[in-house]
Amino acid sequence: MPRIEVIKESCKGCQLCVPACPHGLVLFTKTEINQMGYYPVEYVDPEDKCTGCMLCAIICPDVAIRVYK
Amino acid sequence: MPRIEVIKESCKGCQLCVPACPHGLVLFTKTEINQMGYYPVEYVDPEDKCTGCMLCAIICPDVAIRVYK
Amino acid sequence: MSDVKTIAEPVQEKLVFDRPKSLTKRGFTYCPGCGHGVIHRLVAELIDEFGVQDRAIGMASVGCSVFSYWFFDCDFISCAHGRAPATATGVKRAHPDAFVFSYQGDGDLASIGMAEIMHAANRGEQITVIFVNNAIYGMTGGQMAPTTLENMVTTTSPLGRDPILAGGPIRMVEILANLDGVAFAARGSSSSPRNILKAKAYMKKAFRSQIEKKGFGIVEILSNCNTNWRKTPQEANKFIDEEMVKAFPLGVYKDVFADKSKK
Amino acid sequence: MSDVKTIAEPVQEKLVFDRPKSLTKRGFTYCPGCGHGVIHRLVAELIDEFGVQDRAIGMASVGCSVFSYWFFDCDFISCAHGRAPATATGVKRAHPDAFVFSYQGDGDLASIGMAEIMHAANRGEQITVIFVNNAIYGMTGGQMAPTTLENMVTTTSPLGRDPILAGGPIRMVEILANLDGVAFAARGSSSSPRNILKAKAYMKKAFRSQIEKKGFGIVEILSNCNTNWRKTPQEANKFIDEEMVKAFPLGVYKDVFADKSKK
Amino acid sequence: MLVEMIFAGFGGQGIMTLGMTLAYAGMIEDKNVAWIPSYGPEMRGGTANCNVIISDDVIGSPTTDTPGAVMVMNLPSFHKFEPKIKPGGTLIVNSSLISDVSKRDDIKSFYLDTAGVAKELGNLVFAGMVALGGLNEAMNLVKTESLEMALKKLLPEHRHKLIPLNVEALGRGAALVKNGS
Amino acid sequence: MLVEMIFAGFGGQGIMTLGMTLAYAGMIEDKNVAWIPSYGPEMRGGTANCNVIISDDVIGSPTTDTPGAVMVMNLPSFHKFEPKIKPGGTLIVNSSLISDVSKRDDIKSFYLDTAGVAKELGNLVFAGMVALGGLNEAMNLVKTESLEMALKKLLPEHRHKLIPLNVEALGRGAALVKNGS
Amino acid sequence: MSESQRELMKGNHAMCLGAIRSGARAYYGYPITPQNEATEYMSFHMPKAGGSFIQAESEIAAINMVFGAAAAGVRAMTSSSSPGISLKQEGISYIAMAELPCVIANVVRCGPGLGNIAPHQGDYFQATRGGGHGDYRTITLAPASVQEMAQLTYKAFDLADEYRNPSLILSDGVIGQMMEPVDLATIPAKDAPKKDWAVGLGQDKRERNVHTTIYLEPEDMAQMHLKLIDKYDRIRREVQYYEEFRTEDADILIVSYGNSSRVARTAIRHLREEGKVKAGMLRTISLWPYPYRILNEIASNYKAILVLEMNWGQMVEDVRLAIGDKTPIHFAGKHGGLLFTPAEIEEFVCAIDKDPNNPKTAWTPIR
Amino acid sequence: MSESQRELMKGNHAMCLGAIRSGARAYYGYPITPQNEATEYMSFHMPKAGGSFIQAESEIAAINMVFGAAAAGVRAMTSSSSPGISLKQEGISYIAMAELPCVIANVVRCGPGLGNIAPHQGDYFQATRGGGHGDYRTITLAPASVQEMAQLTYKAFDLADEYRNPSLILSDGVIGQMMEPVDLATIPAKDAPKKDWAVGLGQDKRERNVHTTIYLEPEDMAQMHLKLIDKYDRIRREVQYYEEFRTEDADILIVSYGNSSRVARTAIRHLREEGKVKAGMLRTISLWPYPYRILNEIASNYKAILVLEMNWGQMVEDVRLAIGDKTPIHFAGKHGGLLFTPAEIEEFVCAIDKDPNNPKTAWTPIR
Ligand SMILES: Cc1ncc(C[n+]2csc(CCOP(=O)(O)OP(=O)(O)O)c2C)c(N)n1
Ligand SMILES: Cc1ncc(C[n+]2csc(CCOP(=O)(O)OP(=O)(O)O)c2C)c(N)n1
Ligand code: SF4
Ligand code: SF4
Ligand code: SF4
Ligand code: SF4
Ligand code: SF4
Ligand code: SF4
Ligand SMILES: [Mg+2]
Ligand SMILES: [Mg+2]
Repeated sequence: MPRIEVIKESCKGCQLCVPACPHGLVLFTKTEINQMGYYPVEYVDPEDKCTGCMLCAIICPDVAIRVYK
Repeated sequence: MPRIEVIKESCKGCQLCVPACPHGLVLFTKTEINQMGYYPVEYVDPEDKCTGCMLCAIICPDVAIRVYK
Repeated sequence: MSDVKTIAEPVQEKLVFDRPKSLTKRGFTYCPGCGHGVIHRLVAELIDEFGVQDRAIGMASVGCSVFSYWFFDCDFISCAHGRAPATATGVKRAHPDAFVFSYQGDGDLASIGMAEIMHAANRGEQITVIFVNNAIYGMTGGQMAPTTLENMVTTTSPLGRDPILAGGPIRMVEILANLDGVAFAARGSSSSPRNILKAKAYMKKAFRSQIEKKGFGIVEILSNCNTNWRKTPQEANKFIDEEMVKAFPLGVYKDVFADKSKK
Repeated sequence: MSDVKTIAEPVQEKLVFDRPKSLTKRGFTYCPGCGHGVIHRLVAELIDEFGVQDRAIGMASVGCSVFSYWFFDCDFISCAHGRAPATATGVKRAHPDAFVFSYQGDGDLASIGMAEIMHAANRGEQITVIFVNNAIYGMTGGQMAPTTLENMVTTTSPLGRDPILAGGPIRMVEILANLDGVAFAARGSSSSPRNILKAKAYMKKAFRSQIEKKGFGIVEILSNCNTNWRKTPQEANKFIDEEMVKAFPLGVYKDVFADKSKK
Repeated sequence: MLVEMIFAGFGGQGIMTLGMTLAYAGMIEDKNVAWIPSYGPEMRGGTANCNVIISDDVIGSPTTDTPGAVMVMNLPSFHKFEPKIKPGGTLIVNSSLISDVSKRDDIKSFYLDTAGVAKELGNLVFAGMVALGGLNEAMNLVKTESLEMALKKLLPEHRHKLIPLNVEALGRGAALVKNGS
Repeated sequence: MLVEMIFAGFGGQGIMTLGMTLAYAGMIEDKNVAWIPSYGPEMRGGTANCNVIISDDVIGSPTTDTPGAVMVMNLPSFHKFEPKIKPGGTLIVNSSLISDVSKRDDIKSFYLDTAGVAKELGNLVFAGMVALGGLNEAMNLVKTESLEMALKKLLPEHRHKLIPLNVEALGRGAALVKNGS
Repeated sequence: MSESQRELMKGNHAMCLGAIRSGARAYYGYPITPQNEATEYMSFHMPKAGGSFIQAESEIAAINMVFGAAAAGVRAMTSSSSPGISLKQEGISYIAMAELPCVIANVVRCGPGLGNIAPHQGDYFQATRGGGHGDYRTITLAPASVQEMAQLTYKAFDLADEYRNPSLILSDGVIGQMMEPVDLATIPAKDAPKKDWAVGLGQDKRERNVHTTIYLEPEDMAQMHLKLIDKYDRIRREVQYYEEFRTEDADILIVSYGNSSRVARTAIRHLREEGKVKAGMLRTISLWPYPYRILNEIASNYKAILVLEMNWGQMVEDVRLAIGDKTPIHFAGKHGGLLFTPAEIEEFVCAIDKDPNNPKTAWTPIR
Repeated sequence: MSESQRELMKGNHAMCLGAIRSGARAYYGYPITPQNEATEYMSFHMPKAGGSFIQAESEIAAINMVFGAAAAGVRAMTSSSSPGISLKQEGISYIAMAELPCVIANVVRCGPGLGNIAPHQGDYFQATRGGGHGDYRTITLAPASVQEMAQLTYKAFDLADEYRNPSLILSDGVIGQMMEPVDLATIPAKDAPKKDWAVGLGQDKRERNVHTTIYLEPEDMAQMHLKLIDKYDRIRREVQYYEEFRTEDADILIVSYGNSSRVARTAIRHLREEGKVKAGMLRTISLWPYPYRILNEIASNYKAILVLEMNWGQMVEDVRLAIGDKTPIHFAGKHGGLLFTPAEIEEFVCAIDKDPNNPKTAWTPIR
């Protein structure tokens, strides 16, 4: 099942990945703060919609997303 | 009557004017040396062939030719 | 250590996108959303793909990317402002089999470093130049760059860049493409996944130019400096797509591989 | 004082070609046959024709023409090597109504001064640049210039300029024509009366660019350095016509006056 | 009189301007003043702090390692500067963001719920002014009118309408200190 | 021994090489030597001259204003350097181009028709060597073999066939001096 | 409460204000921290004052634009920080040789190389010995406060014009970026003097003006050298600026300038308040010409001299030059862009006071 | 007659020969008189030796190419003359901070500005005090003969490698263009040492190598400074080169270097031959580090010291630093690119010998 993983400690909460995902699976929820002081985004995919298209990872400036297929 | 005048003290004997004259009126005769140590060219036009075309003056790098018409 | 396996072993999951090997573990120190990070990753991916990590030598320029040697896992030199192409030349001539690249900002390359980039290109130095054009001096706090758009407000063009007094944005790859030593010159953008992939394809050719000894390769990449543009990262990338590309059209300006008529 | 006139008064003879007023009385110190002399005269003639002698300010560069202020009869500054366009900028901004020109060799303008000429042009400085390209460093004794032809022997390319190691001749007006600030850019030659007249026509437009505040004007003029080329002046001019023009095609590369579509 | 102070907090909390306001007010009262920024190595993000000195005499060293007063607006600043305060000095803590408490008994500490007050005034931006009001009260530095004049000088014209609220914030901060919160 | 000499003439007369040849020969004989060019301000055209020093001791000043010997190949050089010769010094004059005569009686002067001899040898280029031969004879500086070896070192391979004629020119020059021309 | 003419300003801004008020009408610069505020200020205020501002393509272009503007008779300025000032050296040498007035400001950062943007005093030799080629000197003034940033820049233009020589303002990141009051009354706006030697318009009504730096004949060049030497000697006699602080009764004399002199002042106060050592200070304001005269005159009044510099010993050589063997010299340096602390200085002074002649701790060039 | 290994060479050629024989395999330069022979020689001989030659687009590019080559572990060199050396100052500062070895040759001409191409010694301060920004020093050697042009350049590479620091060769137009014998046996061709810190190939078999000059944290930078200071102090103790000439029994000591020291030698011989004054000379070969130690040791043996420089007084400061008030110092300068003549020097020496303590003629920085 394709999926992604957000490396919370690398994410700076820039939110570029949010609109990049065609299925809206990356959300800026502002639920936790990482050690750098940023709110990392969260991957929310209860319906396994992720296609592993990597668009979110490609736009991420901080290599904070891993994609699995 | 068109004619030219070679300013002997300005001429460096580079001979660029020699082939420039369509009527061969400027000659490198090596007859005298000027104060700079160069042989100035001579204007020889016994038949008044000069048309005042200025080609000799235009090519001269040392403004050593005056043209009269 | 092999453990007892569950009977229904899941299909082996494959990691299809991860941090390239040629990046160190250190997190980027750029502002959130800054284009430098994307471009770093692309360079590192290509170093991996071409298998040149053990002979890659990078030239860091002076600008926000001055510490790029913190992030690239290969030999590096931090060069004087604008002079990376000259330093790269010294390195490449010493090690013709090394993969030598410079990573330069627009202030660095197009302003103070104009002579060095022009002449390295004209000599056809076998180097690869990654040119990050964010239309501004990022590191020093947002002054005008030679690439700043007309009427754009910066800290040294407080009323907007006046083309009458300060000129207009300078298009480096178009200029460099005129030089015989240049094998590949193109302009990409880091503003969207699609553009990023295209930019990577350009960079790949600039890598090949060097590796196949065809000559000098440069890729200019439009990149956001959201901080000094005073925009969100998303707005900033949109600005690239909507405004910046007007002054800096994307595309290939010289391609030794495509142009078969060339010797 | 009017004298008694002879009865058969001859037709008044007219001096149709003489030393322009804007040249001092001092004889040029250039080698016999050197193109610098012709180009000096053209500049001076145009200063006379435009009537700007009392507000002309020249920038001498470093090269054989370093003493051009001995010959031009107007205010002058002898600039640092390659930096005449910057110094001209400082002067022009101080005196916007002055006629400011730089007179630069190819080593000066295209090598060390690359950044300054590119940026003065890009800013659209209202100055006129006379660029004397003799494909060599004349003053220092015949070293290779960025404009040296491929395989040409010079004192620093003793086996001929190798384009693989040293690049090929750099074409400045083509490059500069790309910049928005440039109003006029052309390449002429001083190799024959015909070319000289054409070159003067180009220079006239570069003068007009400034005087009519259209922007930066540059004329490159191919010129012989017969001494360092080790040729007679005549051979040297022939070399321009037969060889040099192949690398440096004559013509107009940008013309704000012709191009009516431009604003 | 020679008071050396450190103002510290997050980048966006307006720390620099608070310091400048105080320095300006000191200048208005014909004192010698100095303000000096000290950013972290990376200019953007992270913490920001500045030194403010007010003195009757010509000011020597523009920075200090042993401040007479410290105003901390976030936790890292608390940890960094609280230990440096000179014995007998003053600590102003933004208790809205800092839950720690100083264990030193050789200094005077004040814990101000700046955010609480600011919200009452209608906008969180006034939090800093509340703290500044408290500091000024605790140290007895300058008159409130001087701070008001300083604000007039420092704020751009279009933000002058906010000055009364800022002055109010200063007063509320002073009151918190006076009432020994 | 310390001999300081000036060689002077037109640009095209090979003055520099003459000086180098002598210096090289001195070196071959294990003497200390120095050669130094001195062009006019404009590098091209005009006069050229060089200083040559031969010494048993380490050479100090590389130039001299009071040469022990001067060899002049054209008129301007005669005028410039003849007055500078040290009393007791030597003057070699290329009488083919210089008709003036020194009026000094505290120096030894030799007038050599270098062009005449050179023409006899078939080429004007040998004029310089004639003068050098004369100078060497007058000053008793180095052996002719040393000059020959120096020429082998200094001339490019393809011009080595001219060495015998050069040596002959040296000899003819020496003879002129010996015969007190 | 006096509604005085005082304004709270950043040092870099004050410097530019001083320049504009002195009549400067041309500024050409290139961004570099920690002087960016200067270029930024000028980008707005110079055009507003009717002058010309250009963000040059490089420091080299900037100094050569200044060359042009100065030759054109305009009061012209450039500013930068250490690496950028190194790049200007050729240009400065040209301007000095052409005897053109201008002001160059170095807001020193910590070198060599890229180093960092913290304050430092490592460019002292470059400033005072001429980092460029040839025998020239630049008048060098070292402000220690924001007020002086304005005032000495203002003064620097006057000196530059008076002697037709470039002036340098040598400050650092702290003095450039700190805010202090500036008394605007001390720097009244004025017009720059007219220069009849300048290039420009109206050549039909005068001799033409030429500015050059090339003198091919050594004899001509020697004449120029003698002219310059004569001028420099005049400057050396006439421009020696310094400030004495508590020197009257001191046992130990601190010699310092700029940033470090401020910390020294605090230390001296502490030392005296605590009754530890009677220290005083000679703060040198002109660094070239160096105030050799006063230093030589007063040196023997003290048990020892302590030179404080944020480097590993540059100005200390000037102190030695001034006083020879008169008084033992001690040196304390500070590195990396760190500031002295008063406590450090106090400790030094106390140690020296105890043993002023200790050859182990005294400074000497001899190794 | 020994068919020795001696060759008659121009100084500029000898310098390059020394470089190539020491294993230099990269030369990057830009033409400028009077060092053109160097660039020209290298354009032919460097490729022949298997090294890399580029005529750089400018002196700035050249020094930064050297930066790259040095970082890549190659013995690398650039040469220029005064204005070009000014342009290299930023680059030299970087190379010093990166602790990379290289050799920079300045065939000094007469400045400031364009000046002329005659010999001069006006770049002494720039060379010895670091014309660039920040606290760094370059080892500076001053050849006085063509033989030394070869030998000291050879040595300069060894010192550069030993201390990982740039070395400077400071000569002038006369020494660069004159011909003298060079004993090739004194400079045997050798291979440069391998450097394990260099950037290059084979990174899979070692740690990566990074060369940088930026240390943003003042504490880190201070560590670097202390490391550099320590190194410089070591160099200062270990590298003090000089030559004594007739110092044993002299009354007047001449201190000089390079070109002027040759003329001084002739003058000393004359003075002694004519029985006028017993003069001797300390010729300083290393200018940084300056041979302070020997000078301080011997200074009191003489009635007076005469410093000779082709400028208006730069090295004389080092003499004063070395000896303080021990012995009266006199100075004679020469300007415009003119050489000293022996007669001039003799006259100076005689005058000083008559009245060595005359404060009117003695040199002092105090005005
Ligand atoms: C010689 C010199 N001049 C100026 C600087 C200051 N400086 C540092 S980075 C920079 C500009 C960087 O802009 P750019 O190259 O566009 O990179 P960005 O930060 O935008 O990525 C400048 C001017 C310097 N370090 N050295
Ligand atoms: C900074 C600096 N570098 C080098 C030189 C030496 N130099 C003088 S003229 C010249 C080249 C001149 O060539 P070009 O500009 O082509 O003029 P030309 O003599 O051919 O007319 C050089 C390199 C210098 N004066 N200053
Ligand atoms: S890989 Fe594609 S589908 Fe999956 S989260 Fe990322 S953008 Fe969405
Ligand atoms: S793009 Fe990367 S850094 Fe930005 S929010 Fe998404 S995961 Fe985080
Ligand atoms: S003017 Fe024409 S015709 Fe007359 S001499 Fe000159 S070239 Fe000949
Ligand atoms: S072209 Fe001019 S300088 Fe040359 S020979 Fe003719 S007249 Fe004389
Ligand atoms: S300042 Fe701009 S370029 Fe620099 S890291 Fe931040 S966003 Fe990127
Ligand atoms: S050297 Fe060449 S360019 Fe210079 S004057 Fe002579 S011919 Fe002209
Ligand atoms: Mg940028
Ligand atoms: Mg040329």
